[in-house]
Amino acid sequence: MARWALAPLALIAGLAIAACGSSSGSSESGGSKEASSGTIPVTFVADQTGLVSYVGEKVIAGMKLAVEEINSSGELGKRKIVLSIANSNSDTATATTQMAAAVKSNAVAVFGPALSAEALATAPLAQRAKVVDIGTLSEDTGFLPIGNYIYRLTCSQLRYDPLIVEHVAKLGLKSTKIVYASDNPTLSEETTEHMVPELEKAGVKVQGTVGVPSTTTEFSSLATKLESGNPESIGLMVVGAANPDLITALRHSGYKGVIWGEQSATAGALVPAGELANGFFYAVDYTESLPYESSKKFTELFKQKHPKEIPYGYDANGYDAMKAFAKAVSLEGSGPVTRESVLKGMQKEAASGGFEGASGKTIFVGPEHRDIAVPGVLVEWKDGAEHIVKLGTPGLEQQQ
Amino acid sequence: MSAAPLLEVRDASVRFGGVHALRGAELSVSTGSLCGLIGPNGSGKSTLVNVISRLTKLTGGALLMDGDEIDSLSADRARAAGIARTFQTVRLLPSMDVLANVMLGGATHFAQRSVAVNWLWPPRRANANRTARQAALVALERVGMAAHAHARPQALPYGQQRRVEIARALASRPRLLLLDEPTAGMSHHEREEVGDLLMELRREGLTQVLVEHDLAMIHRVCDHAHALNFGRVIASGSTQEVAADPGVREAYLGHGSSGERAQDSERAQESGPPESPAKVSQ
Amino acid sequence: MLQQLINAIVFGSVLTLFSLGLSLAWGTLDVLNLAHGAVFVFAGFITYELTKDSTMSFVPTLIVASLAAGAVTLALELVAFRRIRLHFPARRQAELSMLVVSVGAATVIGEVVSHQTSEAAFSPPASAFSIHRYSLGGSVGITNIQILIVVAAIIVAVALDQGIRRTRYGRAIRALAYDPTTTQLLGVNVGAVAAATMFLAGALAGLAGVMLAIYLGGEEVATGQDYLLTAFAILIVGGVGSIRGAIVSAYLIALAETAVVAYGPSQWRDGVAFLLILVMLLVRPQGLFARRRFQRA
Amino acid sequence: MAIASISSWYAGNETLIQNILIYALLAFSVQVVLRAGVFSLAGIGFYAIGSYTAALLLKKGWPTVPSILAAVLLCILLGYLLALLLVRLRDLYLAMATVAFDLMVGVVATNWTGLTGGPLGVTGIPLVMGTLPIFLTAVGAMLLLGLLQRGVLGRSFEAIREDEPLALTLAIDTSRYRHFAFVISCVLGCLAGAYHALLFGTIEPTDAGFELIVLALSMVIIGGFRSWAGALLGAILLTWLPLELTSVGSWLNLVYGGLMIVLATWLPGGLLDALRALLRLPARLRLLLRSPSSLAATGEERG
Repeated sequence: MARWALAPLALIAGLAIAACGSSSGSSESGGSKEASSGTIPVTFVADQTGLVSYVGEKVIAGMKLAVEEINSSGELGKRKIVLSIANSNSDTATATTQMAAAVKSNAVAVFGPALSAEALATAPLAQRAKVVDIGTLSEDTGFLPIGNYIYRLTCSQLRYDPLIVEHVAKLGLKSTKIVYASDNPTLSEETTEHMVPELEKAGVKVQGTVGVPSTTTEFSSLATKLESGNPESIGLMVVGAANPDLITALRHSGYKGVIWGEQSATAGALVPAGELANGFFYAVDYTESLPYESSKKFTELFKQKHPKEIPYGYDANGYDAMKAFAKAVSLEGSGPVTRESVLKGMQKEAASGGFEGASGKTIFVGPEHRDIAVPGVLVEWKDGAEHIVKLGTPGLEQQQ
Repeated sequence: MSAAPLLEVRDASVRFGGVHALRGAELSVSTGSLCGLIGPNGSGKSTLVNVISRLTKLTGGALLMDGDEIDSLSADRARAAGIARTFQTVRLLPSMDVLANVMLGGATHFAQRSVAVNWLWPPRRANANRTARQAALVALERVGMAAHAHARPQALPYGQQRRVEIARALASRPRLLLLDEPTAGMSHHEREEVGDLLMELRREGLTQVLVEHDLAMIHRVCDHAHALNFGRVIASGSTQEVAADPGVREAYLGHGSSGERAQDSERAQESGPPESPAKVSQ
Repeated sequence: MLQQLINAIVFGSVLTLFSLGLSLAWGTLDVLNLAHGAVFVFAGFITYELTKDSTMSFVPTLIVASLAAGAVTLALELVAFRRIRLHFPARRQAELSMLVVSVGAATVIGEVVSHQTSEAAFSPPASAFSIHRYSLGGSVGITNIQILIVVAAIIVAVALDQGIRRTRYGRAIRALAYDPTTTQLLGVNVGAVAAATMFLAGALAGLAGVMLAIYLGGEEVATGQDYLLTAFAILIVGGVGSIRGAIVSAYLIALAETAVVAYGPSQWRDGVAFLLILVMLLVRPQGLFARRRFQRA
Repeated sequence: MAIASISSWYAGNETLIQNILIYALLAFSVQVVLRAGVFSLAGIGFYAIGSYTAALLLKKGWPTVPSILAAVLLCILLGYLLALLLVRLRDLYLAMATVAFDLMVGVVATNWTGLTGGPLGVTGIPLVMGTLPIFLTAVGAMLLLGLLQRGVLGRSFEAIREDEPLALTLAIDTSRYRHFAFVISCVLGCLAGAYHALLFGTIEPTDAGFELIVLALSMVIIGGFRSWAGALLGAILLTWLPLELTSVGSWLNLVYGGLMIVLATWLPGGLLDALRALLRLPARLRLLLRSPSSLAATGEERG
């Protein structure tokens, strides 16, 4: 046998041995995993870099804030949460690798990444290892059915559609056109499946929907197209810089009507559009001036920690995910925390009516009460800040 | 000069864009002869070699081997049909040793067959490697380089690299060997040696076309010669006749030291067609 | 209809400004600079940094940001491309290496910018350049920044075209594109011409970046990549290295994309560029405007 | 004892290994063409085609093996046709055309909603893939690619890359060889995509976008494009590094970018070349000590 062929063959032999040996041992021993006394290890597989790093970094910040608060307040007795961040690089393969490493570690719970492809690919790993996975921002409908260990806390636009539709109708707008990111799974589905029928039901004529790839940056021709037929309002279901760019293009081409959008316009995304974005409204799960006690506390903590920054929904999302976890731990008493006890705690928490978080009173909804819902709030952008228009109610879409 | 010509070039012309590299060149090489090709830089010698080895297509005229039209042949087919060549510059692959370089020349039959079968059918691979190796060793022996079979080509002196090139051309036992200035840049002694080698090959019956600058060399080794200028054959016959031709003398004296420039443009042409489209086209 | 035509012309001017530098680098130096888009965004970022807290006026900002973009590209040339050109004799290997370097550079520049801007879209404040709209009758109109972009594109295109035809530097560039070895032998300082070319290419990307930062409303790192992919189509359609070809095809592609967005299935907009690249390479690989015949090896 | 510890290591790193193997297949698909001097990145487009074909067939109720085989056959056919169209293009032009092809596949996948599920992609694909088939495929690919770069055949590809006119005059039908490498590349890309889809149960049109092209190219360049071993090295490094580089956090891609600049400029053979040089160092030193002059004249035959 030639020397060069040895390398692959050695690989075969090595892995064969490993695989044979592991066929019995690979069944995850997750339930028995227990942290050394006093620490509660958890891992967040976060989009620290890559496509949605702007989301990941904020969620991490919020989560760290919660950990500091919980650990210093003695909420969990002498036990301290130890948070590890694993970078998913906004990519499915890295996310699964990181999630596999996380469920192998002694983490008693994991927090999942934001992109739906990542969330869908990582959740089965957590489910198989029997460790609670709290997804952050994962909106895909296929996510929760993956198993009983899968929870999520997300500012689903679906939940806020009624808030927007109601406000459009209340402003007396008779017609609208919607532009959506045609390659974004969530937004394209939401636009065609939910927004259009709901607007029509509320008596707002939808003059048309226009899909554009989210790679588009120059919108003058699209603006001209949207303006034709003079719709009284234009809805933007797009992500990132497309929000300020579209607003700028529409205003510069002389559009005078109302422009509304969705939550990806939060987190300062509208700042580049300057004054042109005034009057733009959308719904989010948190804004700086929420009146709830628990929200004020979060805002204050955030301001202390990051005096120069404004807290946004993504920060609140991370904070709330950690708060949900901490409440589950505290409900299970002061004993050692295991993966099983976290699940039981989560179930108790769901039954006991949720918790108070950065976004206000939060409840567990959905068929098995694993969908963590916040009240939400409709905000209007004016002079560089979000202003509350209307407060939502948690689980609004369940009532419809 | 009585044998039927192995190779015939009739009224060959080649144009690159607006440049005429060959205009109506005529050439005839009889079996077993060693034919010299002389001419100043840029006269079309290399183009003619490229045409015969099928790297360059004729824009007009005909190319015949054994009386058969071969202008439609691709370069790889031409090699398989027995036309081997060397280049003006050394073109040995630096990533392989000398033997491996020459083995590439000895596997022309293998190289023409289905890649997938060559890849996946072990007997054919083994057979090809064995025969190529044998052919390569024989060819290296032939040019006196057998001792350096495992050297890296770039570690060898220039003269020896040229010998390896000749070995690579010989490894497939060609019927016609085209040598494009094989002694350029060699010392006097090395040139003598290469000249001896070519004459020996000729005695063994190998037909050769030798492109050469040095009239003395042509005189020493060739049976007959053709002189080119401006893409035309301006004289042909015995080496003495060609050397004495007034046109040839004029061409040589007139262009003998015409400088680096023309030579380089020829070198650029010789490296085959450019691999990318025209660039700045203003 | 008229409005969409104006939109197409403005968009074509944006594309012209963006793709001329890319064409120059590929055409003369065989550098397919994938960092061009990142450099473009970098210039927008510099504009943002210069204007966000100060009252620096438009023209100095434009100059500083363009020079900074040129400097970044020049640095890339001096650190990597020059070395590769000198040390990798095989053209194929050199092209691949330069491509990979430019991918790496695009990542590095993009990461630095996104860190400095917290990964958010950024834009110079409205005070940096106040935008007005002029009505051309009915609902048709054009803004001053749009006019500026079109004028800038025309000036740059004509200057570059004439510069390459008539100046000493232009002759050196053409010679270099045709045959680097001979050019060197003719006494042209190839290193200097290459450095100047890369600097110019970068500065052109920078100029486009500044204008766009003001025009678009918000730039982010991904913006550069999107323009880059469209610019590839422009180079292929126009014929690589052909300045006039690049200009004409920039407007053609702008027209095609505008037509698709305005009257067709807009979600297929990206497909226009990719399809054009494929079709052109198959049908007329030398591009619409290249004079010399494309040789197949 | 040793076996037990290997096993537990394996159990904990199975996902990492799966990802490495899938990325290795993708990296091979780029390496096999680059080595032949064919600058094609079409493998990434076929990654998408392979993943969609296998996943959709499986969801239709086809068994696993026929689904994957059908995907491979489709890719051979499409790859062959694409090769017919594109193989006459060279270098950067070919790179450009294949990148355009890859992105076009993405655009079609996003917009042909009836077939591909549009931007939502395909979810709920039966999770039928285990590590073993992927592993065997990867090892098989390594063996076959090893054969492809050995002997006269392997050197013929090298000759085509280094000096195409020369290869022609050595009777090598270069267009046939290039064509062949192109199709092999398509099949490898297809397999990587199909396995990825069946392993993780989800595909989105954005999975095989510009980022994946850059990633695959990075793997091959960082590892070394002259051998499959380089591609494997690159795949291992770039899959495993994010686990180790938690300390650099959000600067991860900056590290990648810097690494690419440095390697492409100073080490064109990639890390594999550096590794080989390092392994040869003791032997060379010994040789140098014994007879300093002999060093220049000898050279080892390269694999």
